[in-house]
Amino acid sequence: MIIDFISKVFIVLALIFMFFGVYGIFRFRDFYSRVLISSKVETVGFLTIMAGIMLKTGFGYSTLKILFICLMVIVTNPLSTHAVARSALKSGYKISEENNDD
Amino acid sequence: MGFLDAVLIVVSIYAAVVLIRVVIGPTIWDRLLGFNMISSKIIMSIVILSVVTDRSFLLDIALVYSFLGFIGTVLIARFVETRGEI
Amino acid sequence: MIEKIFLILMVVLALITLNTVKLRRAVIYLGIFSLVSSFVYLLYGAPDVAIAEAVIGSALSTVLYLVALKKYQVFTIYYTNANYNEIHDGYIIKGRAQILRDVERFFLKREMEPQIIYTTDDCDYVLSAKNFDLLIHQDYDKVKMYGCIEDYHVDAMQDYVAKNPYENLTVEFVRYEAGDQIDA
Amino acid sequence: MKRTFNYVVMIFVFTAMWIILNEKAGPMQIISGIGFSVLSIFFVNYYLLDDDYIDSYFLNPVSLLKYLFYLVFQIYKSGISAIFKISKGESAVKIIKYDSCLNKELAVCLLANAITLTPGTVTIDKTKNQLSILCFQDDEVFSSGSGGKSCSDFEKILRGI
Repeated sequence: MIIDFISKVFIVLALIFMFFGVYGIFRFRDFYSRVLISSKVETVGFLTIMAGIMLKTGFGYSTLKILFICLMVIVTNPLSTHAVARSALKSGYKISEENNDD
Repeated sequence: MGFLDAVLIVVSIYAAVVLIRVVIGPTIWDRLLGFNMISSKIIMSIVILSVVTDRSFLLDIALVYSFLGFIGTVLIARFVETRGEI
Repeated sequence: MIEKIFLILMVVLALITLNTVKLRRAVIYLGIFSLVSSFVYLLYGAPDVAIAEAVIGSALSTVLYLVALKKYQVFTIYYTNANYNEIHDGYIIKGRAQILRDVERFFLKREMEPQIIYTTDDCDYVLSAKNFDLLIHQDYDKVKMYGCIEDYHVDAMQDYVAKNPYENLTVEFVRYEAGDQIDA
Repeated sequence: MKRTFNYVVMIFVFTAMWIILNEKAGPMQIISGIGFSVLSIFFVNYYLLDDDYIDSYFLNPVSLLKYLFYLVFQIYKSGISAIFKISKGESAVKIIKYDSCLNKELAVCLLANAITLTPGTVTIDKTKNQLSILCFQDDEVFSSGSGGKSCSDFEKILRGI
């Protein structure tokens, strides 16, 4: 009972994290800020939601599988973000951030 | 409708909102960023779906996804960087 | 409920993919489309079809489309502005310099893929350091275009601008020798 | 002797993965798992990589676990600070150079991975053991250590790998 409640708290917390990640890619007016913030808050949300689901299902083979998925995402997610940021920087894309007196 | 069903709907609404950035994003790199985010949200919803319907073999598909979305993003990013030579 | 959201997403993505002019954008939209569609297959209880769709649609067809796009020539255009505070996100989305829109339409008509890169770097720095096909430098209503002297696409562009001149813009072409850029 | 021990650890890890993916721990699964892991190690040794990769790419499992726990703690710490940045909406970025005091190739790559994984910093480039990092204008996390010889906590843990 108490474990069920804790897992619900975890999942709601993850949804709040992910909301900030989605809000961040509309809030910032500069590509490099977006790539810094948004897709990483994503990782925090992912880990939290997986922790909540692992608590909910209890210990078993599926828990270990979800742990394996988490490990995979920890390895591959930074690589894709790095590829996108490096590709933009090497091509020379650079804009100034939007002024407030627009 | 249980708690996890509601979570699934919220995650899919997030994916739909990220799609707006993919469509209006001024450059191609914004679109790639959105692609990355949507693919991680799809992985999330597959895991939740496997818990909701109690079918644990769906987790294998999530595992395959976490490899493939990454390969697509890296290939397109390298393609754009080197002007057409992968 | 959940099926409805993803089905609507699929329809929207398919329409966007059909309507876009630039091919590399279409590849990205198709990747998202195949991700969403294989999740829909999962929802209707077909995990074997879903795994095939994930492998083929997301990885294999992306590679195939990119290899096909290699044949399609990419034309790199750098855009710099003298008062560089003007180049920001909102400007790129709505404003867009008129000259850029015309250049883009011109190259799309000649079946080439224009890739426009906005930068706030100095014009001279881009000239010396970057590898480009066409550099557009705008100073209010004076526009300078730098292009290689052997590039016949830039010749065609010059003819096009000479035929339909602008009323409020003065366009000037600067051509350089090919050897100057390579060692930089 | 050490080489044989490394092979035994690898076979153990691969068999554990095989059992997890099969969701069953009978004798049939254990035997086939050991067989497949020996086969895959043999295949990699002969066709894919050089012969001495196992010495340079072997990770110590204990320090790897320690590293993972510290990494998760660090991710949450900077994730919460990233939320404040999002609500404030500041957006100036800069690129700094960071000289790490690690000299193993794999450890530098793991450090770059960890830097990209924590919110607020993205690794752009790597030459030898110098990393180019994209971060916010007013971040002081890594810029203080760039001049001196001081190691961050990450590097202290990564040295044991």
